Amino acid sequence: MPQNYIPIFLFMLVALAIPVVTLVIAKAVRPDNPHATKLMPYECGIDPVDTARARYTVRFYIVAILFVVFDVETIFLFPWAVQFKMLGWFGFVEMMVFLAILVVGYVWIWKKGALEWV
Amino acid sequence: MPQWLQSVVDYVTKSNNTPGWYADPVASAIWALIYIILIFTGVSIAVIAMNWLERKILAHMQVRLGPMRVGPHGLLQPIADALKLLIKEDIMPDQADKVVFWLAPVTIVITAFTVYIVIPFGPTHAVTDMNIGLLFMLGVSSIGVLGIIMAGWASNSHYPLMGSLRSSAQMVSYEIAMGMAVVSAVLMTSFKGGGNFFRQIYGTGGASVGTLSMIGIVRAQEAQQTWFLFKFFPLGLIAFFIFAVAMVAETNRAPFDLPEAESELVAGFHTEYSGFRWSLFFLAEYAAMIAVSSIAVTLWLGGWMRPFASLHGPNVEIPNYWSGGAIDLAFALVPALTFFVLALFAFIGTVRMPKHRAFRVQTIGLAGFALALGFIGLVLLEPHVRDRVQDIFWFSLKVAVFMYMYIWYRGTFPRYRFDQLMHLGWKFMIPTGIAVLILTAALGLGS
Amino acid sequence: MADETKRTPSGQQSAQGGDKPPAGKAAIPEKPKVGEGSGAAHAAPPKPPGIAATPWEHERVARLKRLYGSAIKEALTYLGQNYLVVNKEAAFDVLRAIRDDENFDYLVDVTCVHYPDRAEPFEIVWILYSFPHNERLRVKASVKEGEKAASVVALWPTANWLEREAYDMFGVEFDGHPDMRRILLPDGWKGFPLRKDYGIIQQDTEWVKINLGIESGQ
Amino acid sequence: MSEILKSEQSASSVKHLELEATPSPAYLDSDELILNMGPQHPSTHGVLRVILKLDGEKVMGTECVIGYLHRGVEKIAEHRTYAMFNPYVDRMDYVAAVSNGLGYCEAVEKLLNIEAPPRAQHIRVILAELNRLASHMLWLGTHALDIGAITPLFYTFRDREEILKIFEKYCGARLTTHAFRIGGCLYETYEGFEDECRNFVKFVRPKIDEYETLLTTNRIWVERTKGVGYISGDDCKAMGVTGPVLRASGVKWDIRKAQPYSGYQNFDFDIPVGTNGDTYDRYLVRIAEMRQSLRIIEQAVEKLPEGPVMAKVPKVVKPAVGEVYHGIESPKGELGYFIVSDGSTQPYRIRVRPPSFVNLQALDMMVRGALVADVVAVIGTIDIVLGEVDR
Repeated sequence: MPQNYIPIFLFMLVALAIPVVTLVIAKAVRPDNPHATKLMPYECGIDPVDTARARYTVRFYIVAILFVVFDVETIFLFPWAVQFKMLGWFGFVEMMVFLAILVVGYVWIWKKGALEWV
Repeated sequence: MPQWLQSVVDYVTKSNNTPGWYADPVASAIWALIYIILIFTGVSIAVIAMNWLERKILAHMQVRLGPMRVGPHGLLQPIADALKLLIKEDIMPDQADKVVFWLAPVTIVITAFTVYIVIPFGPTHAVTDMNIGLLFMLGVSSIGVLGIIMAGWASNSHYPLMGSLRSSAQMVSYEIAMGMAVVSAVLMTSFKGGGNFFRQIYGTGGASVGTLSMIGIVRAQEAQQTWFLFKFFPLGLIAFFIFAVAMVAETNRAPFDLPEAESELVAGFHTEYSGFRWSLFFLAEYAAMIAVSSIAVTLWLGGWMRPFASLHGPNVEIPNYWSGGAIDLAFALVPALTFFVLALFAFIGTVRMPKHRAFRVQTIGLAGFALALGFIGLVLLEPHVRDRVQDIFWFSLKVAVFMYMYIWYRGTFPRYRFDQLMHLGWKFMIPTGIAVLILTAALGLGS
Repeated sequence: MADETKRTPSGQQSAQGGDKPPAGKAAIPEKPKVGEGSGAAHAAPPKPPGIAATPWEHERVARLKRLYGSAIKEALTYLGQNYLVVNKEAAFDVLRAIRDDENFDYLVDVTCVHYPDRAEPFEIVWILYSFPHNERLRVKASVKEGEKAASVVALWPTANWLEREAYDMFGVEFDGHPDMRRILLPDGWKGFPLRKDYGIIQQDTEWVKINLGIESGQ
Repeated sequence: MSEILKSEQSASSVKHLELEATPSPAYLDSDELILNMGPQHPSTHGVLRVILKLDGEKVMGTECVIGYLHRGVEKIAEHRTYAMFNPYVDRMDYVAAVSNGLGYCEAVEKLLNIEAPPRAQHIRVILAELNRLASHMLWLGTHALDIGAITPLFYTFRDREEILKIFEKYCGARLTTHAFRIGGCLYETYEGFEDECRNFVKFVRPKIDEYETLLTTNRIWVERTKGVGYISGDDCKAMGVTGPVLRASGVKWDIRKAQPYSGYQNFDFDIPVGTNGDTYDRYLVRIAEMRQSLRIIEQAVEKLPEGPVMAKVPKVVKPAVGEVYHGIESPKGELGYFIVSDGSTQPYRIRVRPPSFVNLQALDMMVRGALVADVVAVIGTIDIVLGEVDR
């Protein structure tokens, strides 16, 4: 049903228009008095000691990688869930094997300490 | 009469709950446009109302009054705030990445609203019915994370950076659990009772299949005569619970409001944002809250279905009015009654206004508000209107319950710490999600 | 304001004028003055016999005196509060003995009093408390301008900030302190405000000009 | 010997934090982040600035920068008479002004070797305990707010209002009360003072239960506070930490019991003691202290003796040459005044031993290795008032 996708583009156009139009209106009506101190990054009233673009702790990247792994696996579950009845026992067993692999990986990362934050 | 016009006319005159109007591209586009406008107005009003309600309800939980000055009982406060934010100076830090800084709120607003495309407010009240509605929703809401990271990174400041990293870690973690819960709901659509119905509509033939279409999911609940919340009790309930927790985390609300944890990170990822750009974040946050609540309602609470939708009661005939099941009739009166009660409250408020010159305008305003509510109630009594709108009413009522919960959480819970939040997400929600999924599948095989 | 900034206690001066205190006995001259001072000033408050500082006789003092002998110059009681006056060189050892042997395990405060007319104008006061004995004790030692007092951070970590504050306000440095910096005033500030020769509205105008961009903070 | 070693170790832990990032092991090579928390920050309780050295969310070290509110109270004291300095002490710990005034008046009375009349002492105890309640309520509200629970703040402020009303009726001021004078109290109690105190006790007892319903068994609250900001009793003593923080670490020490002043020996009350020395125990100890304060108020109101409220003291006091130290149990811990008199009408030197200042020093010890969110919780749990830290 390709015609069901037409509204998406219409909708996103309107959604794009809202922030853009309001920001433009706001730009027209708001005052603009920049000052060196105003334009400084916020650091509780103190000049920042170092840059905020430094390398951040690796924990967050681990979370990102784990997310990619798990979320992609979740995507595989959707078509299976839709066709679940049709696939019957075969599909169930197949998916259980798949999930078992997933769970083994999950247990492994747990044991490895990747889920520990500190 | 061209075919697309015919279908438009059909849509207005018939309320037979068929999605047939999707068949014609032009009609589809026109109706989509109308719904787009309706949704944007509706969501904007809902955000404004939510803003006012949150402040009022929270205030009453905290033994204070909340906004009282702008308009009767502060009713116009959100509008005053919006105007104030519009004419406020907007500061962009000079070390910020200008383009990304500008793009971030725009991205977040677009994603927050785009989710509404797939939300069915009633069997025919939707922008479109996509066969991959759920996937679309999950995909779009993932882009929201991107907007937050953009905001944090572009600000080039410590607090926003930490806020955005926290936020992204939090959102992606809970998205997995959310996905597991959603898959179990999708599984449920293919079970007993749903089969024939889908064969009719989508013509897949053979065995019964599930669906990712949001309308289809509610239809499945209709056909199975149960909300998925109660399916395979307590499996549906657990899946719903996972989703309900994850959706609070996804929208960065208390007790999971770590990205903008005021007492630690000042304002988190939007610390550097000011003026209208800042208010766009809030618009997006409230829009997202309503959107995810709508999804929860669609997936587990029967969407637009009224409570006890399978009971109709004995047939009654009321001349010139309506005929049908007695229970249907009783429930059909609820929307109008609700508005009458609201009007009554507003009216009592009007009567209790201080009798003083200074309050005259406010009193008149509140009386006008009461009249407007009463008028809406009257309109809702009209059979044609009532029939077309009561779906939306039930849907909104369910969403409103979620909104109230959001406020309630905020009023009662302290904030989780980051490691505790990740612990909850990864070590409790995800295993539970997988377990529920497996159990649902196993039980589903037998049904 | 000029007279105020230069104020030194008149009572103190008169007391010391008659006493011509020797260098090491900075704290003692107060003692003989007590009786006549209070009597002459006003008669209203009752004048019980305990108002003058009397020698503090206790086995604790005897023990410490046995160990450190002349380093403990005085052991007195005033209004029921005991204090020791010790040699600045021996202060650390005496304090350690007080902590370890006498069980004064809680350092309440470290502070300083400025007597500009004395030969050793800065009197460091350690206020101690013993949890096991439920007893308070003060130890005092005087140092000259520019001399370093003994730091007790190694004995009681709490002395860290307290000594920094004493340094910040009086300019008395503590020997062996891990981090001798100003604490309440900004790092570049000139002058030590609690010294008697520092005026009450005095400020480091240069610092104010450079860092705040204003003429005066007052 | 081991004692020295131990205290030397803890001394090194409060060492000045180096701002240069130290190289970390290569496999987790991330840059250390220097983050300024404060002075313009919602939860540093004023103008405290804490420089955090972070590895991700983990705190590797802290350094407190204080003095933003330094007003030179001790310098001012040297230029005022004893009576004139009295209102200044209210401005130090402005949420417990009555306690400050009590400590100061008692210290000067000690220096004068006089005592306030029994009725004045009872009134002082009542007001000081009311103030302890007010201080703890404000602490509870803001502490809960730091941890993210916004509602208790309003409840505690609602109830604190009743205390401030009593203050206002008694002496005309609500916050910086200046209720006491050297030698007693300036004012006789007003009509119905006793009844109002009794009613207040009756009113506030269930309210304390109400705070507890919101927090004590709240899962998130417990998770956020249990085991957070641990400090042992020995460390407390070494760091000079006093007050509820010390008691939560299991040391049963309260100056009201250990060295009673202002007639506290006449009242029957307990010292609540914690066992774990964490944020949760400090919360429980303060809640229990609020209940004990109510007990003291009840007894003091019942026993309120007749008689004068002011001792015979000249308008301008002139203590003899000498010096005294007097410490009282303020809501935050030991509040001490060390007063040196040179025999004139003005104090030669007044040293205030501020509990907040000394307790704040233990912050670094308590948050090392914790997360950013814990820093906020611990700053809240120490219960500092920057007016007192900086003086």
